[in-house]
Amino acid sequence: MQKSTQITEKSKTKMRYIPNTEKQKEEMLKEIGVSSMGELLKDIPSSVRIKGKLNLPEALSEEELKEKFYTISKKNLDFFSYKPLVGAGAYRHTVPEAVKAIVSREEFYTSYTPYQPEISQGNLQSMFEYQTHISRLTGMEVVVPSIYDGASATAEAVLMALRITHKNKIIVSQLLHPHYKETVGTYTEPHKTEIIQLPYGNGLANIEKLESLADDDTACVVIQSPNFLGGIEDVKQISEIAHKKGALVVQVVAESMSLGLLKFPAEMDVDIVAGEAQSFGMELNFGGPFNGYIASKMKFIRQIPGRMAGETTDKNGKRGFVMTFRAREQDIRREKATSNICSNHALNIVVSNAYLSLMGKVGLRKIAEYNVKAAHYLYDKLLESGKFKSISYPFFNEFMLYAHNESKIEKALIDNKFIPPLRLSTFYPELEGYMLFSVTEIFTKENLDFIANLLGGQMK
Amino acid sequence: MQKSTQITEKSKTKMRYIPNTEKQKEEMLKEIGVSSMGELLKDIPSSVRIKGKLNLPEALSEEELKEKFYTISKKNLDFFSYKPLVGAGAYRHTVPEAVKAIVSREEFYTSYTPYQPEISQGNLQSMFEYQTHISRLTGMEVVVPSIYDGASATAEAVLMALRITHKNKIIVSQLLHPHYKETVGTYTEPHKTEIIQLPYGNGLANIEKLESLADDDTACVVIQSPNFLGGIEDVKQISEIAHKKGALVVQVVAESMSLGLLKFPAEMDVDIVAGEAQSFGMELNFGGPFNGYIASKMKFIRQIPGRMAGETTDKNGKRGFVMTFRAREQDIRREKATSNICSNHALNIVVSNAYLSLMGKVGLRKIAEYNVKAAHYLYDKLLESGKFKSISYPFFNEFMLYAHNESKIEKALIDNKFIPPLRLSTFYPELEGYMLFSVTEIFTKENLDFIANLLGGQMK
Amino acid sequence: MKTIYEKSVKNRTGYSLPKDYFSEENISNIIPGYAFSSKEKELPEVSEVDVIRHFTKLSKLNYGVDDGLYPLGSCTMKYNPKINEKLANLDNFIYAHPFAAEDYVQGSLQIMYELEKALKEITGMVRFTMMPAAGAHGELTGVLIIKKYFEDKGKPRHKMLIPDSAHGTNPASSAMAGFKAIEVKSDERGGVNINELEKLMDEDTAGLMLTNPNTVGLFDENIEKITEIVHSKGGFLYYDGANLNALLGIVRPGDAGFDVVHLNLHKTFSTPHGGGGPGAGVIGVKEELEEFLPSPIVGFDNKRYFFEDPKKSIGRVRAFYANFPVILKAYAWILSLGADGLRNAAETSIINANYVLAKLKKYYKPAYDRTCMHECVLTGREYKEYGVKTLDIAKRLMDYGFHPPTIYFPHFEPYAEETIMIEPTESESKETLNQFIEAMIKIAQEAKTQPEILNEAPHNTPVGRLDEVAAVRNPKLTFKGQLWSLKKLKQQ
Amino acid sequence: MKTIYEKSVKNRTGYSLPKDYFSEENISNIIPGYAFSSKEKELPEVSEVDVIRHFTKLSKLNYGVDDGLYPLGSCTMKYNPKINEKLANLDNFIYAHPFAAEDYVQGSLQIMYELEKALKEITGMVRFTMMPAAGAHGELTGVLIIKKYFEDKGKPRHKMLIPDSAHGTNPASSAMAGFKAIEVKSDERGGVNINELEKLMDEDTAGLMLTNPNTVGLFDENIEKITEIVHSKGGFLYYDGANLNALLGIVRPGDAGFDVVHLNLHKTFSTPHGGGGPGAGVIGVKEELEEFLPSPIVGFDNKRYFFEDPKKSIGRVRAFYANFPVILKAYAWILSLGADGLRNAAETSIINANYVLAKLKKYYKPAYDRTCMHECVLTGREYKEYGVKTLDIAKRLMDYGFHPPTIYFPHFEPYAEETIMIEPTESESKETLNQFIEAMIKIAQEAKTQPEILNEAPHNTPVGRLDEVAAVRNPKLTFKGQLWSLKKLKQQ
Ligand SMILES: Cc1ncc(COP(=O)(O)O)c(C=O)c1O
Ligand SMILES: Cc1ncc(COP(=O)(O)O)c(C=O)c1O
Repeated sequence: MQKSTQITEKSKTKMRYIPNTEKQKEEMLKEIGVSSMGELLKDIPSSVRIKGKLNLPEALSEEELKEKFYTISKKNLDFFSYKPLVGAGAYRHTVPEAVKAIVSREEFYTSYTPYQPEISQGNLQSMFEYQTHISRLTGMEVVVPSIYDGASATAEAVLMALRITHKNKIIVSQLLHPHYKETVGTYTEPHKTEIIQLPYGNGLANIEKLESLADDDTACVVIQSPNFLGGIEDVKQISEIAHKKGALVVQVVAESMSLGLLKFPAEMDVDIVAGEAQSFGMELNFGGPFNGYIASKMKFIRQIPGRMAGETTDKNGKRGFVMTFRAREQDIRREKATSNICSNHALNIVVSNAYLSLMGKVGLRKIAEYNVKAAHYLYDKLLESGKFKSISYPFFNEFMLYAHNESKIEKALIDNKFIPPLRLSTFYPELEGYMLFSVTEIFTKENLDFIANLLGGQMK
Repeated sequence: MQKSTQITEKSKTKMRYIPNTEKQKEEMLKEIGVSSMGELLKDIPSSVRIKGKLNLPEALSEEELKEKFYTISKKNLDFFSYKPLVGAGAYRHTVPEAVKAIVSREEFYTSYTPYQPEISQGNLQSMFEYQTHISRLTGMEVVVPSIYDGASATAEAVLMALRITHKNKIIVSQLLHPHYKETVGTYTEPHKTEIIQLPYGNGLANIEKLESLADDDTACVVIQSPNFLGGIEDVKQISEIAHKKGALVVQVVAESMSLGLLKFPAEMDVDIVAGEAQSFGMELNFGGPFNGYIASKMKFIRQIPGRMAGETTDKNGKRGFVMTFRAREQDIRREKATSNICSNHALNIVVSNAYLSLMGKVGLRKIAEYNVKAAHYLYDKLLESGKFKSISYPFFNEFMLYAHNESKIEKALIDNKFIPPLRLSTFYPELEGYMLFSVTEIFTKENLDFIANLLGGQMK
Repeated sequence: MKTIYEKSVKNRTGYSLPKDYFSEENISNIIPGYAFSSKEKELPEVSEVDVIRHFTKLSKLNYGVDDGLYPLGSCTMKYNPKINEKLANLDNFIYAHPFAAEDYVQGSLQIMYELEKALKEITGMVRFTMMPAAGAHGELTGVLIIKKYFEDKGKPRHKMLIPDSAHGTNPASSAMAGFKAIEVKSDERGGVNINELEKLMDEDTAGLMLTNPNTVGLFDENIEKITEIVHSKGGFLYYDGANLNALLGIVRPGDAGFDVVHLNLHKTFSTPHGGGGPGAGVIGVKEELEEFLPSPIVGFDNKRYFFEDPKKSIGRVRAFYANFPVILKAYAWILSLGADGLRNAAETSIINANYVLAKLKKYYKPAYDRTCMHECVLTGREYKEYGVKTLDIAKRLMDYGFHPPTIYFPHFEPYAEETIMIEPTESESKETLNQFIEAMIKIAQEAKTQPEILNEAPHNTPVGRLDEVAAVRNPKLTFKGQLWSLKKLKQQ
Repeated sequence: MKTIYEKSVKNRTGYSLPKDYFSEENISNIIPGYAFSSKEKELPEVSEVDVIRHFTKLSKLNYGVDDGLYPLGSCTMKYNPKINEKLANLDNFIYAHPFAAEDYVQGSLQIMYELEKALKEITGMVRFTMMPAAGAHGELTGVLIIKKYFEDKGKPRHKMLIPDSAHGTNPASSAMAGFKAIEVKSDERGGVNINELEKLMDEDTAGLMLTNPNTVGLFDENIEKITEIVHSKGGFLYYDGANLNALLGIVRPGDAGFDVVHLNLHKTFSTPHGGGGPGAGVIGVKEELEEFLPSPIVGFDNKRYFFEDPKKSIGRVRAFYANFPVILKAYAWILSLGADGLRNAAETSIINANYVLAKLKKYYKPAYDRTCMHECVLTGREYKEYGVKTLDIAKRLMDYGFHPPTIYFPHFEPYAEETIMIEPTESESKETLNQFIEAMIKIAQEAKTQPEILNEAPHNTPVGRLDEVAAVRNPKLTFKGQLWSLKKLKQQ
């Protein structure tokens, strides 16, 4: 801290975000009935007060600020032009500008939680609509439209399963996104929950092993599909095994775009879906804010965490929406709440609502199909080249390939303005040499031909 | 054009901007009572119809479009980072982001001329407020808040002077912006107006010459101040001379920022101000849209061109605003209107209203002062270096210097991310070797020291 | 609501400035006394918070296309795509200085060049200028080109023919260009009266300014005959492109014999209207007029874009090249639709207008009882007897949540009086049109049964009907406040 | 208004897709039968125009900070600067992939690093994690860190002390972290009851979660005593930073003895609330807790920014590093204010709250009759006898154009019942506060004279008071329409 005696004097700098002038503040102090600012601060023991003044950079004008941040931003890659071949829980899909125009409306982004429904119908109806979208994508009846992200939604879904089953052991697929797995660990750690790993083979969870791992103490089986390698799991079969042992099934959907093409989780007898909606209109933003959701059967509604909207009527019978089943929440139930969650990622509800409305029934399907086609096209091309090896498994828009020389590939790609795929050894030492490719609709066929050529041909 | 027979078939492509589906259109055709689209086109002789189909690039998806335009934009310089030492009628000032947020409200940019005042009070009150701003900057009573730009506003002001005086000869300062001068020429050409050039010397108009040039046939004297060289004219003296001969004085203000610091044109007995408000919140945008304004005395109101707002009341006595003195306009008066202008640059009224409200009384003055200080600082430094020569004249934020080697200077500047000053020989052959420097508040002292060093020191 | 001046508080701040490290030299030593103002100008003093809230409130008193149907006839209030706004705001475009060397603005030049190429294909013209800032500005430019052509030939012409149905800017532009505007009557089918045209067209007449489809929404069936008459006397056919939306991909004005064309990019090509502008009124011409275009125009040698100067240019009509972002947005729109999409837009706009016409003609007698193009012109004549003016009908529509159509334009006798000109554009859905139609029918009933509701309308708007006469009688053109007068300030 | 589903029209299109040049291979050959859905999912079918208008309408049913006073106590609804939105949307930031190599994201890392540096200075803490997505998320992270500390020492503790005035997230977070939440009563001055604290604090107690100023808007005068008590038993003092706005530049929690601090960047640091989020609940700790922070955190070797892993990390609490744009906006705000500006914000917020308190205390009895910090807590108790609930008062405020304050929180006996918690923030001007005060006084009068107006309020809002009980009794959580049910779909 800088030493200075005259702080209150100095704080008289004019600031465009603070309307009241010094003169007004003095008038107000008088009307309050105190002689000085100091009198209002009298409860603060001088021992805990700042002696000097904070040691921060001098205030910047707006233009100085802009120059500073532009300059910093240029220390990043020109990411718009670098299409990522990496996904792994963060997917670059196209985001219609209409979505951005919508969430730039101050009424959406400068408001807060709809505590007062009469002047928050915009947010509330949007929550309700989005709950409907997710319900129609998953087949589930109850949808919590915003948990921070897919990882925390997964952790919350596990806690929910523990509460429902009153058991304290869970089986987690090794192909659950490693960050999600870690988050589940963090959240369950205080409860000393036993976590059993469900091993994998051939790009999918080893379902046979599940038979032997699941027992009557198992609260739930957590299975991600498409899994971290992009593999499409036979969730129904997993549900059958789990349910036989009285365990719930939590399906994690880290790439929600897959819901455009794959069966309803409900149809697979899943009990709780924990999803990440980033693909529905959110930019990558270096990893956040994304938006998690939890969807489940009606019978679990009182154990679900987080805020939901429900339809009701006003005194004249006019339809309106409110936050509902609030008795689960921390502001009412405190330590007995289903979760501590308060602020969530609400603005991204509007984002995904707008996104899914624009894409609609047909569009979402077509994009999902494009993703599948494009990913398989690249996969086939790369294998054809003979430079890569693979095991074969059904996948959505991500796949792994064994690459002889990861760093060469990375260099070739970055030199040609593509962000390289993920080295799987980062998370799976046994997958040394394997890379996880992600291909979405931002890649044209021309792009993929170029990449296939680059990695499969020229490069030695 | 491409040949094709089945156009109407092909036009059935789905398009996200066109809601009605093919099925709906067919239903509507039925309800209209025609058997086909063709029947609605029956008035169009086949001889004038397109035979094939337009030869245009295939429709792009939004993402393809975005990639295309991003790519094209990168063929421009990274202009944000290149501060321009050139102004010459187009000034880079700082634009608060609040201004941009405001004009991004759909209610402003997707509406049209406030023909229906009851649902256009936003635009109308904004016009009224901006008229007030300009009135308080110029001292004039009547303000037309939007003519396309400063050049066309100047031309319209001249036509206005011709109508008021019923004379057909004008005296135009040679230091009127050359583009404005040319525009005045284009607009007056059909009227065979005699245009006399008022010569210059020492960076200012030659006022003595005016005495001899002005006569009883002179409709007006058109004087720009600050002039094209940045020089601050003694407008009052010009007014005296002009008025003695019964001529009006049109003051052109191409750099309206100067109004933050200079006397009211009204105080200089100017009759009509023709201004360019670009400096009040508009980005350069490669030269447009900017926004012209005309301000004059009350007695000329019936000869003024363009749209104005006025205060009135509704039936309950509530204050409201309407477009007023409409009987001057083309939609009512047709060939007898004071101008043909219809759409103008209305959105920029909101821009400048927001800008001037933010800057306010003190801010605008301070910016103007900063401009003066910064420009004179660079001027002094460059002269000190001995590498430049100049004649001395009072200037605002632009000045000319004689440079020994223009192309070396240009290269040094561009290599260091500055857009070089204008070569004055472009417009004034007699000023071969002179360059016109512009310095605004986007230049820090550090920038100017760097430039002074670069051009005055190292460079040989 | 209060004006921004009424929110001003002494010493309140809405700005931020770069640090001023220059010497404390007194500015009054730099600026000559004849020009130096010793006082600040009396602008308001408000904070950024105040400004944002003020303008947010103001915005909510407005109605835009994003709020719903905006069927202003002749204005083509179509949807303004959001992506186009984004692209027009890319940094490399918005910060481009117009005096930067050509090599540094190749991107901007490419956009201008490529839009021109597309417009040439769409209209059948040979060369375009992007300079005019609006339709009327384009008209002036266009007729000046025609004028100069004749002067250049040594045979100046002095008259310009203009149908009675023309927009006011047509005669006004002609007059500004020094032509005598001669009115041509419409015939009973709504087109140009051919006989009269034949009589009026002579060798002192520079040409005819025609809107087609015209302002009653009808395609002039006699277009070939018209062309022939005008051309036979050496005149030019000027195309007012305000209504091109109906013809996209169906007719190219160039093919139909037009020699000069202006396009309102802010109408047909979807760029937003901005509360009254900026738009763009680009002008396309045939070969023989090319050399008269305003200077400069953009050329391309297959490697590099550059400016070039038409040989006998009429000169500039503004300071710089174009309303660049408008140019860009129009091009983005064309690329997003492609040939099929353009035709789809035209056809859908025609279907939409005819649908409204078909549903409403029983209630509001059309100016001409024919199918129409992209807009239909109804009239409110029948309700006069109930003491209801067309204006009342328009005002009442606001209570139903719609922006009213254009009214009292076009106006010419005996066909087009008390007109209601409805242009729904292709952006409107059948459902929206149905709601509008329903409202119009209700209003027709109200006109007969409760005319005073209409006379007093609107009822649900931020202000009621405003007194325009008082505004002229007692002009208040600026906010005065208690304190401000120029004289007082000077005395201080 | 209609839901987007009620606007759906079969085959209507709102999307555009890249050209699909891949072979026409049947997707069902690629995707295994156990997972392949043969049908599209039943989302709505609407155009871009429909969507823009739908959401524009929805937006107008909301109330935001840009619309006016939003005095929600404990939420710090301050102005959200527009420039910060712009900067957070720079392309190089928004398209940055979290798995891009460190060398490619030096800019993003620099922002995180520099914000941390500034926050360390502002709070007096030693190290921060940017990971928590909100305040509650930060709390969980913070208490998990404390928990792990004790476990690591081999002496796990099981209880956490929480004042009765604490926000609901405090006990909820403690419970999630496996602590037993023990309530500490407030004393008659509004602070922590020191005697009780002394009794409750023991060596199985991990610490105390304290909000200071607390939720009745009072600075706990006994802070030094509290610190001493908690520290003397080896416990940690957790700082709930929701109310830091009052202390910017005046007190650093670290100096006041706090060991763990969470900051709500969406409150104190001006990042917008987004209708309920995203915000950020960053956590700062003292030295001894540093090694337990979630992994990774950002380091800098004076040349290059990099991620590093705290040695004994509690592990991740989410997938990636931070809500990056929130981080950026908070930093931009700090840089725009500087040290003096921060202090100015704090002082002005305190003056504003006291001004409201002084003007309203006659009408609404304060929970504690003292001057307050940045928010004041009044009560609506006196109007109960007229049949008016605090809820009625809040609802009536909407009719006067204001967002109501927080009500019924804090809630603890006997001091804080029927509470009205008003936090004006430094963004509000005296004029706005006066308008609010006037409305509150009018409502106080109405409560006595026309209580039914309040009971029935609001009257001028898009919907009237909504039946929350019915929403639970007959839950409608999704739009059903006539056609949709999962079972039906499966059968098709
Ligand atoms: C038929 C017609 N011509 C010309 C114009 C003038 O266009 P602008 O307003 O762009 O100057 C209009 C504008 O409404 C019009 O409708
Ligand atoms: C005192 C206090 N603590 C914690 C929180 C929780 O913060 P968040 O909503 O960001 O999770 C709040 C939020 O309102 C609060 O007021």
